[in-house]
Amino acid sequence: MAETAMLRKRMSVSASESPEELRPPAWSFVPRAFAPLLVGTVVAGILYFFVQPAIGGFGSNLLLFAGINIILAVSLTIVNGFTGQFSIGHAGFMALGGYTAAAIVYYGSFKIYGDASFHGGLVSWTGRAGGFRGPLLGSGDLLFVGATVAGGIVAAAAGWLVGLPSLRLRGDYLAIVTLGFGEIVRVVLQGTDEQLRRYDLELIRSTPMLKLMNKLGGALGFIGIPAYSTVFWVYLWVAIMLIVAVRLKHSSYGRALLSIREDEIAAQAVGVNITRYKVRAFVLSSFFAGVAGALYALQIGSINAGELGFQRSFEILIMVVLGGLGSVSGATLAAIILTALPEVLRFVDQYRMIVYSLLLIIMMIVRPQGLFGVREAWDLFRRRRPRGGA
Amino acid sequence: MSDAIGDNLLLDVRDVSIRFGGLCAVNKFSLALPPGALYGLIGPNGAGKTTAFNLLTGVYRPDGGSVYVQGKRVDGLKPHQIAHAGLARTFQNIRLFGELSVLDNVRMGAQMRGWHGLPGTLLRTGRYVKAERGIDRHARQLLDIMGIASREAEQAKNLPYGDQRRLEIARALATEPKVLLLDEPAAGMNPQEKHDLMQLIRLIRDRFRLAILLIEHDMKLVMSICERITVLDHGETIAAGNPSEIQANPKVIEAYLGEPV
Amino acid sequence: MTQLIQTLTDGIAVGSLYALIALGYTLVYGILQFINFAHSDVFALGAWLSFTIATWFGLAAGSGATTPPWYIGLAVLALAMIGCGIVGFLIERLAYKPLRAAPRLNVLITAIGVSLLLENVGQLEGMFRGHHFKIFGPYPKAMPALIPDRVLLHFAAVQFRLVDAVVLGTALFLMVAIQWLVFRTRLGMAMRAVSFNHNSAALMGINVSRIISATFVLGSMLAAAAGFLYAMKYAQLKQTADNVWVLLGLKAFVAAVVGGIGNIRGAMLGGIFIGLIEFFGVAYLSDKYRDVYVFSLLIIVLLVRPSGILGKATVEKV
Amino acid sequence: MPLLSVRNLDVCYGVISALQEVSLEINRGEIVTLIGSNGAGKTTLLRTISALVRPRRGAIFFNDVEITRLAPHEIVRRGVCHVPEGRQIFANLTVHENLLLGGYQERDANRIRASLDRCFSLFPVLAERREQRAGTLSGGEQQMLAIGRALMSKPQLLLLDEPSLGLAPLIVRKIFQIIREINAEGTTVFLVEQNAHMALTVAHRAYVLQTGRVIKSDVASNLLQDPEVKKAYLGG
Amino acid sequence: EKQSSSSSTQPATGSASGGAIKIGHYGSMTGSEATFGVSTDNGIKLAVKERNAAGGVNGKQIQLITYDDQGKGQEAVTAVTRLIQQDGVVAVLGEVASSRSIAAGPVCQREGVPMISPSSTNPQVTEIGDMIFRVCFIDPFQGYVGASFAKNQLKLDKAATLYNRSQAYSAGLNKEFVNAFEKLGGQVLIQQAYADGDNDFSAQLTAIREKNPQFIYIPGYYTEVVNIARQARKLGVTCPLIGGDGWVSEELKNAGDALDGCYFSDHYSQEDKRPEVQDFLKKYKSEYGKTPDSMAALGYDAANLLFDAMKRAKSLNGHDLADAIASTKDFKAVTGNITINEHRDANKLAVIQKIQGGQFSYYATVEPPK
Ligand SMILES: Nc1ncnc2c1ncn2[C@@H]1O[C@H](COP(=O)(O)OP(=O)(O)OP(=O)(O)O)[C@@H](O)[C@H]1O
Ligand SMILES: Nc1ncnc2c1ncn2[C@@H]1O[C@H](COP(=O)(O)OP(=O)(O)OP(=O)(O)O)[C@@H](O)[C@H]1O
Ligand SMILES: [Mg+2]
Ligand SMILES: [Mg+2]
Repeated sequence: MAETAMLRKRMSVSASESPEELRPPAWSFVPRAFAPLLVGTVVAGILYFFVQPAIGGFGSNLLLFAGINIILAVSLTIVNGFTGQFSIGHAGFMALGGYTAAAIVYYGSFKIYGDASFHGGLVSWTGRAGGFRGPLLGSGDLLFVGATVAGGIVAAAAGWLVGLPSLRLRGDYLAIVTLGFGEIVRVVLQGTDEQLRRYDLELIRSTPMLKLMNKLGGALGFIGIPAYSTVFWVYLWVAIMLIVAVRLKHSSYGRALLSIREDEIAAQAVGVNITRYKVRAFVLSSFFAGVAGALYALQIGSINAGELGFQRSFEILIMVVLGGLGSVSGATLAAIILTALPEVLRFVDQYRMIVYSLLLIIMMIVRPQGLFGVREAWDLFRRRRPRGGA
Repeated sequence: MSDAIGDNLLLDVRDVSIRFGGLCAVNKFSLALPPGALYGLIGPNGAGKTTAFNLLTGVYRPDGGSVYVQGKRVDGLKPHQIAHAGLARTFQNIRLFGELSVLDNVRMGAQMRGWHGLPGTLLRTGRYVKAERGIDRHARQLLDIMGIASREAEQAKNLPYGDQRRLEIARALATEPKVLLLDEPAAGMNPQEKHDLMQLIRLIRDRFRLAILLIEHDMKLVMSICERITVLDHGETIAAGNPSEIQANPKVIEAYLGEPV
Repeated sequence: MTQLIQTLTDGIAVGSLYALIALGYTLVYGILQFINFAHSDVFALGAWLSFTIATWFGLAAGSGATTPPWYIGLAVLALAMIGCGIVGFLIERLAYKPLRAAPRLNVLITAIGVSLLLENVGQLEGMFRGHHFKIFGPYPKAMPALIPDRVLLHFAAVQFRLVDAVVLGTALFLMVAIQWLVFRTRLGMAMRAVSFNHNSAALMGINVSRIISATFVLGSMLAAAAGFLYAMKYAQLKQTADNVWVLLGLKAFVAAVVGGIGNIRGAMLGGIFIGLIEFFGVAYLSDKYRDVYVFSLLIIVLLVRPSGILGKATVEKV
Repeated sequence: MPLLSVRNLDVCYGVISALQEVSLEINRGEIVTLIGSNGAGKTTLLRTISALVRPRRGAIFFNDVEITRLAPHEIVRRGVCHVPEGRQIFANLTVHENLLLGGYQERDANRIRASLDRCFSLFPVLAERREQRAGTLSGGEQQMLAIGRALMSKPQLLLLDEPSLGLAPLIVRKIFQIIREINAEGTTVFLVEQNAHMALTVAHRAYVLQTGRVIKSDVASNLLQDPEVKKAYLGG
Repeated sequence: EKQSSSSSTQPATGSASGGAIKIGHYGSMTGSEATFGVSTDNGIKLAVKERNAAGGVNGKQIQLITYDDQGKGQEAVTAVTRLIQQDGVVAVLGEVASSRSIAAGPVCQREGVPMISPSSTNPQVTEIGDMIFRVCFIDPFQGYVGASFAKNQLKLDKAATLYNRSQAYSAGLNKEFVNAFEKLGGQVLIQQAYADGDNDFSAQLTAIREKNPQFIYIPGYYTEVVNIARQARKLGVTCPLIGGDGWVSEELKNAGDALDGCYFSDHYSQEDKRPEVQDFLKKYKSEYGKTPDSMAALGYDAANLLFDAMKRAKSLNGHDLADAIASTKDFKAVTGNITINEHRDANKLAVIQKIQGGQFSYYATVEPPK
């Protein structure tokens, strides 16, 4: 039979290849692993040293918020876009990270320097008053970076907790649980004790750090935090976030997440431990949300849980959907657009929010798949995408 | 039969049962697949064939009985663990990753054997690159074999039905299983296509040295390709034997075939 | 003892308001599998429309004002329901219908957009081309009393009031009515068919668009009824973008989910349940964590029964 | 005068063209079958006729009235009934309710009862399972329900999309027998089938669709003998 | 007619502004706290209109630019940065809520542009730096006023409080009241809290009723007080309710007779015969058709105090202007005679208003603590 012969031929094409030829040379590891990060650092440096002075305070203010929103939107993309788990409590993670970092930096500064003013270095310098003095990579920077990571870790731990129910709950039910979680975080943070102030220096010094963690300012919010986040730090984190998200998406790991989104039963049938992946997606995503919260708190110098309720979560969700569910570049672009839009709309005055909401509805109707659909900006320029190792 | 018992069995099912409420969907189902077997599972609609597959692959947890894959007991394990043990399947109602590309669907299967963790993924270690290249190559080979390599960039949901079925098989094969369960792989194909597919299935079995268990309603096909056939009705195994025995079995004729084919 | 009974009556009274709002959520969700986040805003609109209409009738709030005859109240209610029904119809036609084939998340975002729109349009007040205009404005207003403020039952210091009885009664009545509508009428059958699959329903000769519109109009009218009763119970209406509406909507939604979203009796049960949890929590645990009780209850219920108390677990056949 | 006439139909999904220049006619009282391999566009054609898909070009006439632009429910009202691929019965409703939905546009209770009775006499199993939720029926029963439901509206034209898919041999024969009965009672049937042999046996006429184009049309018995058709669709 | 009371948000385009002096206002003009932002803006707009009609400041017209911050800290920061950097305002007015003043205040401090908050009462607001001022009471003072009035004048010893724990104003005032009342020898039997968006207070009121206090201190806004009062009365709580300046509003009439015999502390009395007060009331009423709430009055005062300082300042440069504001003494404002103290807070007297039949009227004056 002719077809059978052809089939046999097709079967035999696969000459066995030695696995060793697939392995790249060892020296290539370092550039492959870190080149994008280096590029990111350089870009962040350029933004900080050259672009920021050029665009002035207002522009760089927007630049900062855009960066923070990018981190939030892309991190939510990991859960909502890649894994298909419907989460609308992202602001809760942000709040946790923000308060944690704020408390560490604020109370830490008192413990270390005896006051809560700025002790930064070159890349934390916002040029706020006077000239820059102090060490090049000031000690305050280290505290700040540590606090940011700690904020991420606390949020990630919460993400783990929230990820657990996602094993049992589907779709809208999970959504409402994450929403409930976010609201609980908000209410609890709003119910914390009053912040200790500089008059209480001795008390701060003598109280262990963990005990200070319930003195987070209550209704007023946590205030008077030295503002370390600068364009440099924010965009360094943006770079890390983007690298993580893109590498994740174009890897087996990310495909496993995508397969959960597509069909959980089929995913299991090809060996994906959906439990583990869902929880990890939540943990990873909330880590970065926590980092974003930390950057936010340490940029404005205060953070208020009252503003980080589900409405804030919705804003982030809107960025994700507008960008195209699962599209990293789309979420990034949407974050930038939605940060700038309210400012662009200032000219319509009291109708601003009305125009904003109308635009939102219209955008959803004319482009339901989002800016880029599930694809990435760069896919639009390429016909075929030779991805992976090929 | 007794000659099939031993360590060399790829799949050994003993007396698995499940009830849904009052309904006993599968009762004391037993089956043994030696290497290279190509067996059939038939029965009227609602007999419990798909449910039997679900029991073997861990979608449902059996109420009783045991399942061994390559000598390893798998009943009670999670579906993904059973997949790792070497059992792969296709679904009666096609379950592809619809939004993903055809190639990605197969890669999803292939990644099971070339694993590496999150740090490796994020840092692109040598092991990761190697694994990823291996997955990619493996996936493309399978697409080639199944004859859908030309559609690798399309979204799976946009493939015609028949190609979707082929893609499901490719994805299952990519997990490098020892046992492959096919649930009505030829449904919705015309006789010619069915014929081609069956050739393909036979060749796959030879090439990958698999044991295959097949659910199918097309008797011509089942009888011509399967070496042994088990017949279910109302969850009970009413007959098992080679095609000619089955075709002659009055119980089977009454419950399923209607009249000799 | 007094406190116990007081807490119980208050919890039930507020819970039945939640239930009333939850009915609308559940109806729309049950038929369209879609969380209508704008529901709480239609509810707010219902309350404000009731106020506006009552003002047209020349009614005013405040000391000395007497309750008008009962049919005035009924007329206000009817007009508010009609108004909200029209708004619901327009929202569905203009904002949701174009998204029929789009992913559910898109519709959710659109709903958020609609919600923002209603909130911000409602609070508008200002100058336009030299003319002063106002939708509802940013200031709170007092709703004239249309239901006599009468105490029905006394128990020590605990009073059970007519308004609360009306809210509870309406919620129960509407629950039964909707249950009947959905399960006993042709329209209801069409609704259930649409809830399964739009195309299959269309192949039965069902005008899917009309059924969906009808569902929305009905949901909006339920919201209007709830808004009216809210206005009766709490007299002072805050501006449309105030957190009050959002929070009430959210809790009602939580109630619908706890009861099993899509399940009509579940909405009732969930509403009362949430109301009781809230009140007993505040009374016997701490006043600080009112919302925490509600959301914790939600999480616990869903962990134990992933589709709510009365919800049916949808098992996917593989 | 043909009951249904499809003229020069072009249908696309996005950029993918599914049907090109498809024309065909179905006369009153006929069983016409459409055969073709996977992805040929058979389902697409049926979906276009019942307006679930909009054609890019071309026109569809039913009883000499153009129905190309109507909404699906309006087409059903005119007497075209579609049993879709994959049955699509209302899983959470009972068998009885499914059937009632089939007769949704009929308001006269007596006529509904008459249709129900006819349906139950055609498919006695359904009468037994009257109050069972349709989702728990077996595959064959679901298929019978889908056909029964379509008959409730007393269609002039019944569109059947692969009614034998996934059914046991016994049931397949039964379904084809019922198709004949329905047709004998006066319903025109347009049957899409993969089981070409069976389909050509019951049908009067047939069309062959290949990658979106009609490549052959003839009396069914002729096609059954046609060497090309034999080779491509009947398994040699 | 010209851009006299311009609330325009157009960025400076040179031609439109001519030689006008630009001042900025940021507040929650939309969103859930719009009520307060709009009131404040109304007050400021009125002040600007009057000032411009009277020839402006030093011969120059005033142009007001109002930006909405939707009640969000992040937006507040952006709005203030924009006001200063893009629009080049010489001074900023805002915000009502302390948390947002605290978020955006550092921007003003850093850029050296004075900011006057009309109604942020938290002491920490002006601690941001020497550019930040306010014209309202601070919490400790008003808390003391409420406490001393209840204890010394009404001779009440047993208090309960009911406050909004998600609002800094309410929570802050509550804390200060409790401090002061206990210091004066009173006893606070129970403190109950609610949150933004709560509309049913019967659970808290039931708990309070159990304790049987002689009065309830309710440091909230009028938007909530009306409902609280009505519900309290329905529950049979008959004791007087006492509150702060957040109560001031004609919407109190919405409470019907539920608030009869209740008191609240205020900055001024509407019966005060001072021309500042009577003129303001009249103009406000004719402009907006209603009596001003305290947010409107404080916005009006903040703007006028700023104009006054502008006149006195060496230049409109930020530090000169800040010096001028800091040296304000006995400025005749609607809400009392304001002297800016060394903490950049306003020293002024408080009055107590009594409510009867939905109207409130002057009842007493309270001196600051010794
Ligand atoms: N999750 C479930 N819950 C309840 N009943 C179920 C479930 N899954 C299957 N069943 C029932 O078990 C019986 C066997 O179903 P199964 O799908 O295994 O049949 P099958 O032999 O594959 O039939 P077909 O040839 O039609 O696919 C049926 O009566 C079915 O309704
Ligand atoms: N929703 C869709 N989006 C994109 N392409 C589609 C869609 N549905 C069908 N197609 C494509 O249109 C073509 C015709 O499909 P159709 O389902 O009509 O084929 P068919 O003849 O019914 O095949 P089968 O025998 O498998 O049912 C196929 O190439 C298919 O991939
Ligand atoms: Mg099956
Ligand atoms: Mg088809």
